[in-house]
Amino acid sequence: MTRTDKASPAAHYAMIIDLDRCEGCGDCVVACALENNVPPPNPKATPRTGLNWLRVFRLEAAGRDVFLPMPCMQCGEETPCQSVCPQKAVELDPATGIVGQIPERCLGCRYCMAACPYQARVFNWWDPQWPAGMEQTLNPNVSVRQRGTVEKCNFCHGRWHAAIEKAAAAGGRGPVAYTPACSEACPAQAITFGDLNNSEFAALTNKPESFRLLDSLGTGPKVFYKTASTAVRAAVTGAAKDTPHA
Amino acid sequence: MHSTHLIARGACRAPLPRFLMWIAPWVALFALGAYAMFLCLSQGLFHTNMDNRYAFGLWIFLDLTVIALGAGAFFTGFLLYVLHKKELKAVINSAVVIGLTCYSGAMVVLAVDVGQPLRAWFTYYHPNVHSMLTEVTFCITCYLVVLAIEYVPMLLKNRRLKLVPSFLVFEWELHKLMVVFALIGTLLSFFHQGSLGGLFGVLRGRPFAFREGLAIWPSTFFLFVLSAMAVGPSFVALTTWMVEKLARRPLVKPEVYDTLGRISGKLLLGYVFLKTVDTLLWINQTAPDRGFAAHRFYQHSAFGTWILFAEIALFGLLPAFILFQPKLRQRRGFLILAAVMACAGVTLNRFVLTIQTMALPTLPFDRFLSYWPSWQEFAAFGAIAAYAVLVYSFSYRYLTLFPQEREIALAEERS
Amino acid sequence: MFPWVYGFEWHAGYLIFLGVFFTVAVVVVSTVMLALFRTFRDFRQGRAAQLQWASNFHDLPPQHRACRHALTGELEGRVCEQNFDCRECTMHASLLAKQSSAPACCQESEIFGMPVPLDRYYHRGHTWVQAAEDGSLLIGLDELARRVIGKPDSLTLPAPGTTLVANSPALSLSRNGSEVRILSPVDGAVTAVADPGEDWLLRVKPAGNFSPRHLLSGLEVKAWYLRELERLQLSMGLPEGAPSLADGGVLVEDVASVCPKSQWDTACGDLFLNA
Amino acid sequence: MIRRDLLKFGGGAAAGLAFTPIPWRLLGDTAMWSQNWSWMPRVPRGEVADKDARCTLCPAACAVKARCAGGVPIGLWPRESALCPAGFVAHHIAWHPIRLRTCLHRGQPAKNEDALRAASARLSGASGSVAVLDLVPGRTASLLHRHHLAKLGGTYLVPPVVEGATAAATQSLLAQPVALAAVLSDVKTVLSFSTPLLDGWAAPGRVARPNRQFRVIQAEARRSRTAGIADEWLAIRPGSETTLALAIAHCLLKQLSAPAASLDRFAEWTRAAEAMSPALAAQSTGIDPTRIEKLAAELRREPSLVLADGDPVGGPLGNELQSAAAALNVMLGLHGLKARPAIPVPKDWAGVDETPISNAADGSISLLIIDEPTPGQALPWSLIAPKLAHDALVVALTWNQPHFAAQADYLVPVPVFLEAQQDAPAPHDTPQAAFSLSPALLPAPDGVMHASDFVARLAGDEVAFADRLAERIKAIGADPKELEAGGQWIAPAAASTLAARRILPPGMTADRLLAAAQRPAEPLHVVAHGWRASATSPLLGKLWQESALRDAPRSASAHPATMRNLKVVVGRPAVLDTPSGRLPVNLSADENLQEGVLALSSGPAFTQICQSDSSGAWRVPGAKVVPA
Amino acid sequence: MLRATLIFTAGFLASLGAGWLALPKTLYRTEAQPLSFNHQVHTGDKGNMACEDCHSFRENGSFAGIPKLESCAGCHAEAMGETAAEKQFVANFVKPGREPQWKVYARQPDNAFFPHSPHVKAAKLKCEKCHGDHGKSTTLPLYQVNRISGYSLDVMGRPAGRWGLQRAGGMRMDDCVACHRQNGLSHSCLDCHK
Repeated sequence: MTRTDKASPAAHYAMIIDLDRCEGCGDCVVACALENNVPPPNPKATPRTGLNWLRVFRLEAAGRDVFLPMPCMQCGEETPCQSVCPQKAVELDPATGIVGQIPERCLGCRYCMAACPYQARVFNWWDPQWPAGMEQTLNPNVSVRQRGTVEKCNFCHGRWHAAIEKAAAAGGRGPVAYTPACSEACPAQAITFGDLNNSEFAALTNKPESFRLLDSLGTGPKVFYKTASTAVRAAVTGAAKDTPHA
Repeated sequence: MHSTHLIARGACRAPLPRFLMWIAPWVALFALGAYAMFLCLSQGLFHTNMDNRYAFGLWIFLDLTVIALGAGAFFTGFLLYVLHKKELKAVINSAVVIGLTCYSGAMVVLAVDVGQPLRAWFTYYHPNVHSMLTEVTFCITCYLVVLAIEYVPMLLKNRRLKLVPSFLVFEWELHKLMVVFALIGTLLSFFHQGSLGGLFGVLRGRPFAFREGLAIWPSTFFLFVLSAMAVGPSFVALTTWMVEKLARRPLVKPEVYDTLGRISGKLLLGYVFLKTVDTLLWINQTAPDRGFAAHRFYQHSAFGTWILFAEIALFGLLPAFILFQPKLRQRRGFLILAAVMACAGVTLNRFVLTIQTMALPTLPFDRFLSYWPSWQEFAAFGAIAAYAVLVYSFSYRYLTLFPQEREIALAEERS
Repeated sequence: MFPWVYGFEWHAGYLIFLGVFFTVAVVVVSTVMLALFRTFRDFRQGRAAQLQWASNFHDLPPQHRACRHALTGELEGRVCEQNFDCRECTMHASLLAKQSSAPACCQESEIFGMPVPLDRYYHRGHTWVQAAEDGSLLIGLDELARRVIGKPDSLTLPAPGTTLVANSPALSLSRNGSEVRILSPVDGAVTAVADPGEDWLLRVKPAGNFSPRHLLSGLEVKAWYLRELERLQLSMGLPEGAPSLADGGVLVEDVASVCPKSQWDTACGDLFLNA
Repeated sequence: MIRRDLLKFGGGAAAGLAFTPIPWRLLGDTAMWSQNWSWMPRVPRGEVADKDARCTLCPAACAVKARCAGGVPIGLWPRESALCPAGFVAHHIAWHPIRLRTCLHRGQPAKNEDALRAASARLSGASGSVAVLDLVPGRTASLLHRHHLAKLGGTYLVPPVVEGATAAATQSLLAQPVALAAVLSDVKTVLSFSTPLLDGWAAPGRVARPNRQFRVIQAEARRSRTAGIADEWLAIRPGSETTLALAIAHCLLKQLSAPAASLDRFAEWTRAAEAMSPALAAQSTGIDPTRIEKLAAELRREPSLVLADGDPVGGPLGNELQSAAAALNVMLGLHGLKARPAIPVPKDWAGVDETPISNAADGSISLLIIDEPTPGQALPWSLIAPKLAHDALVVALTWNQPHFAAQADYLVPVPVFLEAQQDAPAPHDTPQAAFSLSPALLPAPDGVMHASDFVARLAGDEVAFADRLAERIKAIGADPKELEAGGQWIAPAAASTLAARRILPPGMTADRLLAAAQRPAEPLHVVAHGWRASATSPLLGKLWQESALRDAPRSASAHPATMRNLKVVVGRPAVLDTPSGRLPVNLSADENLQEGVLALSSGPAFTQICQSDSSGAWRVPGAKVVPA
Repeated sequence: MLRATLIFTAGFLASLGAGWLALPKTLYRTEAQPLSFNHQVHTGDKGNMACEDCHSFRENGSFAGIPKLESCAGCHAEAMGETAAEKQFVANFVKPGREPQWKVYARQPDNAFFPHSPHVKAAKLKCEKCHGDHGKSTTLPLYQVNRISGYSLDVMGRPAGRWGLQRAGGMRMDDCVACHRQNGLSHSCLDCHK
């Protein structure tokens, strides 16, 4: 939308995931589902039809298991999903750089799922159901999505809203700092979250051992991966031909 | 006033019981498909076997194919009304009915395929002009209206409706303006056939499908239009031949087949040439630039390089060659064989762009996944096929789809 | 879609896209409206009946649209393009000029045992017109029509005072379930209706001076009758071996009762030019 | 004519409709309806506030920040160290689909009083005695059970120790009778025999990579999650852990100095170790001798610890292995093991002491009360059944309905986490003993009764659990306000240095060790593993059902060669057929497994089919896999 | 021909009537509030209270919205005035301690995020800007819910054919967007949707 808010300049939130620290415990996956009111699995759900805004891939490199958490990359350039959504249910939010998915506008044509190179989008194949009474434990800052709509990681945008409200209460304005659920949950602090506008966080991203997935496609992803081991990097970026298993 | 008075004079149609026998299985298939659609709409799309990787499945593939084959309507109209190929007057009505059933069937399946059909009008109210799907939605619905308007004159010429004076006069006036609808139909079809191809050509995230192109239109845009125009006449010829076989009487003059075959052959040859150029460009330049060696797309056993050969050479070059030779084209058997192969070629092209694009992994650690549609998906599309056959059967019985039928019957009577 | 909707972008691409959509919509709607408007105009100008006939004529197969001069052999195989309305036909005018005078032929003629009086004019829809002394015209069914229809189950004649338009249905009759409409040969207003037993059906006061230019008379009638018998045989679709009229039989009195219903319906359709 | 008029009227109405708001409002409102379906839940609207609390599901007692909306907890977030996946969603237990809310008598609804009456009737009966099987020992409720059992003359049974088994085994070798805790922060290398050290052990926070200063060498038959991320994985043949332990002892004996020799039963230990040379061990373990020697040298060079704890579902690994591991720890100098001071108990709470269930006499229990307060506990019924008298009454004070539904006569609902103030079980892997409370944030459903109140009422003691808890807090000397605010009372560390008195527990002979070492592996060796917290919340299905991060329950894998000679096709449903039951499994092939091993991921279902063998390990003898 | 057009226009007018007159009445279901509350008495000269006295902010900046029973019971432990409504309030709600189930006009759908603090504290907007003169109303207006979409009239949709009847102020999306545009503030989807 038109970026007319002079008062608070735009933030460009980004994430750095350290592959040497992640051990696939799944804290981030559970915390993400808890924070964003993602419904518990339908009895018939499988890994291919499941609702996980954040998936953790398991690979093998140099004989050891490597785990790779894959949230949405919030692609900044030529956002593939935004350019294909026929009714503008997807929008690269100018204030935060987050690719928003508005479930009320989404009619479930799933074209964005076909367009996403990272397959970071999931679809509500079933009506979301919670055990009786458990709806009291839903997060008020996130709305529940209906069956037949697509949903994706939005860097816990509900927490950005809460941070904006708290900052405004204190009279402040401008980009706010907040931590998404996965970053707060990670026992190994493997996920760091920050704003590319502030320099020392940005400096972290252009270190030699940090890289981005599929950046040859030119979609400008904003999630950087970091590893000191060349074997892990080769397995992840596909240079070496390991047998991947999802 | 019993039913014979609905059938035009001089058109001998099967007696009612035999006609009911013919439509009974199709009605049954339609009922089964309607039930499957009801399940998907009322309970959810888990009834299909699609999943988060196969966001598009059988329905989108068959939609694309059916709309490509339904291109016969706009192209025959264009040839007849704009290029004045008078002999096509014999098949224009049949082509319009095919077009109408194909497009309306595809729209119904899209409504079921979409997760929230009640919000379908959002694409009109909040259009994203950069998306090819917006363009497809706009143009297909407009063209559906144009097809319906082209269907109305046939309807009003029914023996019973003809007796109402205002209908017949309105039909006469509308028929005079039919060239306007043919032109608009061609414009709309050019864009939505192209955009259906553009759907996949613009996907930066899917190197298998991504193509460079002209301005905002990827090369698949123009290839889809060309292939649709090439296969349209073949499909019209194919359907006319099938109806003749079912009705067990000649319905059109031989030169109609010849014209359809000739035009289809020329366009198919052009398409094959451009498709080959585009594929070579894609293998050597587009995919490698984006970091994906083209041979890796074909290393998975299910879709080897044979699929590329089949689509371009076997089902492209061969039918084009047959249709191009007048000697071969005269032989009805060869013409129909070439038509079938042309249709198969376009269907395979649509299959590759939808299903193979979904199957191939983009991330290095992701896997090639396969998918098999559920019975609900097959049944839903069975209903569309049944709907098309039913509408065509009723139109053939109660409306005059083939004006030359009486003339040929009388000529045969004389000899 | 509209400027007041949230998310309306004032960019070139957006405006072009919606511009094209709205123009296409307007063109489609206005074309349909134009067709509707022209229909109303036709009705107001009374050209509806004539257009109806033009549309029906357009659907007849070429074999049934032979030109009157093709019947008499002057123009071989010519198909009429003027909906049998020779008054506007230029070809007819030029041929008439060549034939200086129509040779008067004998009053009575008989074709295959069917009396065909030549003192009257014949319309291609098998009705005859005879000018009466007081300037009105008598209209009746010719012999072939009477024999094909036989005794109709119901006959509806226009009430006196209704205006007739040439080539548009004047009266309709129905026999064993299917309805046949007899076309009116002339323009004019019905003044009297014949009571049963008369050989004529309607007495019509012609609109303007009556010109028989589009009606058949004299030699053409004989050639026309031969072609009609052949056409009747074709559309009745008699099985190959049956004795056809060509080898000298006389048309049976009441064809309807003899010939199967569907063939009779097709035959009537062709004979009386009901598409 | 009427029909035509109606058509005209209808046509007019239809044309007019487009100029009214009806179609457009319908379009708009149906689209709005599609985002507001009545069967969709509404998000709560109360004030969102954080409340510091403690998770008391397991001994780690992690500090959590309970985020509440309108007073109802909507999420638990880490406060000091990290949480395990279940820690985030522990507040869902209250609404878990399998949650028991009313008392059941053989499936029919009943009242708690009926269970009490039946239990006290059985008490006054003559034969046999009462026993309380406490699945989570070390809580205040456990102390109260032992206190009341003293009055009732019953026994207090505890399940076999799984997590902390090595520490328990080493404890019996020490000079001073003190509780031991294995502390990983003091060691440089950890040799773990099939212990899920990096995967489920209490707090991942303590063993997550950045905090982990020690190397992990995992000796396991299966490429488990720990084996996958350990520094080194020794792929040993199944059941050959004891052989490897003895071989390492063999090498250590050669390089070791004298002091250990003075311990009693050392001769027995050396006899067993000498018999197992690395070359001999290599045949049965599949690890070449030079690696075993290098491993022994590594362990001796820097402070290291040997672990042989079991898997929460797979069960303990057997007494022989635990004794061997304890002996190795003694030889290596008891690094990483600390004495853990006990948490003070009110003076008048004297009670019976713990008896492991295997030591209970057969057929001796006429009234068994099972206390299952939290998810994550698994115990094979085959361990309990022989101890019961033929007409024994079984009352299960449990949080869920299915676990003991088949075996218990009465199921009595108990308050779950956050429904009543409860304390965490005694920690087993931290040096200092700590006491912490979980607050009561949720109203407990009526008909729910605290387990210790049930046993107290049986023993005629009317004091409610809450008062007893306050009593204990006073005895500990902690400030109740601070504990309610999520604080933690930590006992002062015991300064005593540890000295071992003997190297093998009484009754553990060299022949038993060597017999265990050479036990022939079964044709199909079932290695069960489970994930202790999988039953906490349906949301955890995200990890195993909706992603392949964890193995789904009842999924089994075997080496392709084993699959071939089992004549079973991958993907086709199959059944694990065992003498004591059948378990449907879905099979997959995994080259990392050894031949003849069936790795089974399962929840409590495994405990229905496994049996405890002579050495106390849970095995599935005579298992076969047959197509379903 | 005349008769045909007459019938046609009759149909035309029938549907116009249904659309513009019948629809607005039937589309909205009106629900009564648990009790009638008089703002005028509280904010006028009798009570001279400010909005913030009841509708207050919590210390963490979130907005408390409709006051709970105990803040009303603070003054109304006993009936202070003589109006029947207040007596009924004290008898039915204060004494038994039953929380009144208010039907909130301004209740935004779950997917809309409207924080009060940026608007009231940072932008210093008056309550009337969005809630209209609700503060001076003597009786609570009828709560109108759209039968199909389930959203309250104040939050979603403008009722056709009810000019003059709809309340002032604006809590609809168009009003929010218009206000943001006037003040040069961003109004992209994620600013307000959650």
